[in-house]
Amino acid sequence: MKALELIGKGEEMHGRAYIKSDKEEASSIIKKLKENGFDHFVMLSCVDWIDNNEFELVYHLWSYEHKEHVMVSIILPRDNPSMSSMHELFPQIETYEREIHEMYGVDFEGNNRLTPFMLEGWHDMPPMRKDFDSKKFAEDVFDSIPEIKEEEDEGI
Amino acid sequence: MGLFDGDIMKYEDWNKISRIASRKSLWMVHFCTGCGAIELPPVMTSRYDMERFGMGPMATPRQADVLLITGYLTVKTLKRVVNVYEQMQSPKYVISFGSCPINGGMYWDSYNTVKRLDRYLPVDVYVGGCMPRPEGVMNAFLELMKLIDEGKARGWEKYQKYYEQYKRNQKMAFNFEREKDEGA
Amino acid sequence: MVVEKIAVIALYTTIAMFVGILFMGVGRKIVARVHNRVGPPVYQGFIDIAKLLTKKTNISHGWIYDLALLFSMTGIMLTILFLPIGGVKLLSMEGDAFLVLYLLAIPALGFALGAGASGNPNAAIGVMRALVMMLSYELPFVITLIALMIYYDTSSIAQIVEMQHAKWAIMIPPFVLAAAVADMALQGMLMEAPFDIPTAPHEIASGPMAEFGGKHLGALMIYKAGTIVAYTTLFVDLFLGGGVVMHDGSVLAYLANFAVWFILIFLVFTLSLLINTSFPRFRIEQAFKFYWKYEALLAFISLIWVYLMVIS
Amino acid sequence: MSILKPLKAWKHLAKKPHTIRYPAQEHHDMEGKKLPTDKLRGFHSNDLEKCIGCRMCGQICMNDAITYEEIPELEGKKGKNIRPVVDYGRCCFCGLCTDICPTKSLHLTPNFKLVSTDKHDYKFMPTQLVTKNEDYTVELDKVIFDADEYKEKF
Repeated sequence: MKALELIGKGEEMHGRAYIKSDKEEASSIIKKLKENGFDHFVMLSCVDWIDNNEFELVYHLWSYEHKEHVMVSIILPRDNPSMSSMHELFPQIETYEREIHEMYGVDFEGNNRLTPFMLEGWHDMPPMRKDFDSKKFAEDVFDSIPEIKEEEDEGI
Repeated sequence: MGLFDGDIMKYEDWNKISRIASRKSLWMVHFCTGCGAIELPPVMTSRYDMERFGMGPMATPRQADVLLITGYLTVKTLKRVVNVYEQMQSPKYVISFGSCPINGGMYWDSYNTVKRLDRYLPVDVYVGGCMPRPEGVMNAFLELMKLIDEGKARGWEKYQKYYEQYKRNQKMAFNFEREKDEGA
Repeated sequence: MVVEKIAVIALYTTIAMFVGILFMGVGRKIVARVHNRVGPPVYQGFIDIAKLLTKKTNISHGWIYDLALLFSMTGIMLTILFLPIGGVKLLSMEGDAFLVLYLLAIPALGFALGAGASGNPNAAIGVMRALVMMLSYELPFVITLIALMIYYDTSSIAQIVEMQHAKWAIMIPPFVLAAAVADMALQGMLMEAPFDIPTAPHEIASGPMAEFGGKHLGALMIYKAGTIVAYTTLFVDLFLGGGVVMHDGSVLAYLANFAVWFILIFLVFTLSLLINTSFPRFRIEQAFKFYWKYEALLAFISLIWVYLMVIS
Repeated sequence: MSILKPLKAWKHLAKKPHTIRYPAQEHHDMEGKKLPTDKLRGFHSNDLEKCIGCRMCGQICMNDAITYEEIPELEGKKGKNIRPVVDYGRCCFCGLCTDICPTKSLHLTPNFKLVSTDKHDYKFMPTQLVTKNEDYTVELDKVIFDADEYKEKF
């Protein structure tokens, strides 16, 4: 595959190139991919591997030239995860970073727009982390809201 | 207000005219909150054609009589829904679609979905289903018309009467964690 | 005498509003049938207005907001009174064609005043578009009116109607062109597609009406009903002889003229609705261009044609 | 002329409307069958005699919609004397409970209309009084009713 030849490492996985990288190397890899035809940034996703105590950030890129999908994966520690922002390379990455910051608590250095995005008034743990107990939270918060107490109907 | 105090027409008769007119001319505000919005096109357009009953979509809440909660409601949407509901001019009615506003539906353990709509807004009619088919939606409209005719659709009066309780519940849902921290 | 006159005027305006509200329901039915639907009953307009006028709460945005509706309602009623309805002259006088042109602007301005006082940004956009639309359709309409005035050598609408007893204006070749132009102008006056951009509900939340609700919206719908009658009657008076078929002044002639007037305004309104159902919306600058480029050109051709007919 | 092509829409004026006048008229397909078909997943129906109270439906339900009610009158029959109660404020009509049901007593009927002003009406014990194919002809309240009502009948 073209991407694997370019970078010189990684493996093929279900017809896609899968490149493992680390924090420092990632931006140079993605920059090199972008310069060599992989200029469509598809999405940025995050996986919570709670047993290994780590997060995996996956950058998905697509090339219209080579018709090839490449995933660049970065492993971050689960405590105080941080990553450098890549909004200089792809401006649209900013929104994905905002979402992942809100849902997983990953900090992106250099992104100035890490403000609340979909959740409003949220003060708990980021909700997509696997140790967040959504059921218990829903029971605590929403079931504690009382019913409307109606007086005996006197025909309003 | 001598006109309606019994000089010319009894207040009850006036109310009755109001009810008959508003039953045959329910305008709904076109605010789609969840998946149920997709059941409305067949109801509005030529297949089931709710304009037969004088119903029609309205662009602004000021002109509308019915608020449709079409499916699940997140906390963020609830703020907007409350805004829209309070802008509507009474008499105003709320119809809730599907399982989610009754008891949470498939979002029963979600961190961001309000489970029971009737704790935040007075609901006049519920429709069952996930989602209800257009026939079910039509049944809900017909039921609401029947209730208005009988003078039983009084959600808006309930909202005025128990306003403090509704406001308290809404506030608790809007900034849940902050309230909890302050309370502790 | 004065009391009688006032009673007749009150009767006529009431009938005009009644006919307008009926037409709103009939119009919705026709639109529904073109959409392949059943549609509401024809008396739906009365139910809607009754519902709106019996709403329990009513939000006002100050006295300008309240009075502006009265302002536009007065404007539209005056317009109706200056137009011969079925050949009956109420307040007609010499030179009332110019007066009607001025009066036509009053309702739109009142509407703009009320919508502006509501303070909604969508309403402000809608008002701006409505005023631009008014400016656009007035030019071709005024040119056609001048053509009529030159041909009949009068500036009174009642006299134009009287001189059409022998032959309606639309049967004279240049006025076929002028009637087509005036019909498109009528489309703009009634705010029907393709010129419904001022009240586009999907773009600017029904524009100037965004903040109107309850009794105010009910009054606005009555005003809307009045505009339907006023503008279609203006068209009928100018081009279709005002619906006058019998001139002998008997009771039978009176009723027949009234019936023909009703049928003619219904036909004009139906044509406008059918155009409304089948064409998409112009953007405001496209509408402006349409009126000032193509319509104005056609109006000028008819004007020159008429002038050549008159001097030869 | 392309500008006159939209006028083709006027032909609908002469046609019969396409609308189903719903409360008076039912929806039929081209062959005259009633719609929706039998395969529609509507409210449950449960044969209380056949049901053995194994709690399988409640375990597989991902929405936590199925709870159980004890019916003492069923004591002595095969299995336990509990029967499922479905909360239609939770149910999403996925049909997992009917797939897992070992006796096939629980199944989904094509009944889907339930309109009420009381949210408590949406939690009830499905029972079976009619066979699946006849469900159409029967009103909804004849197919299902409250657990309390059921108890009184015994």
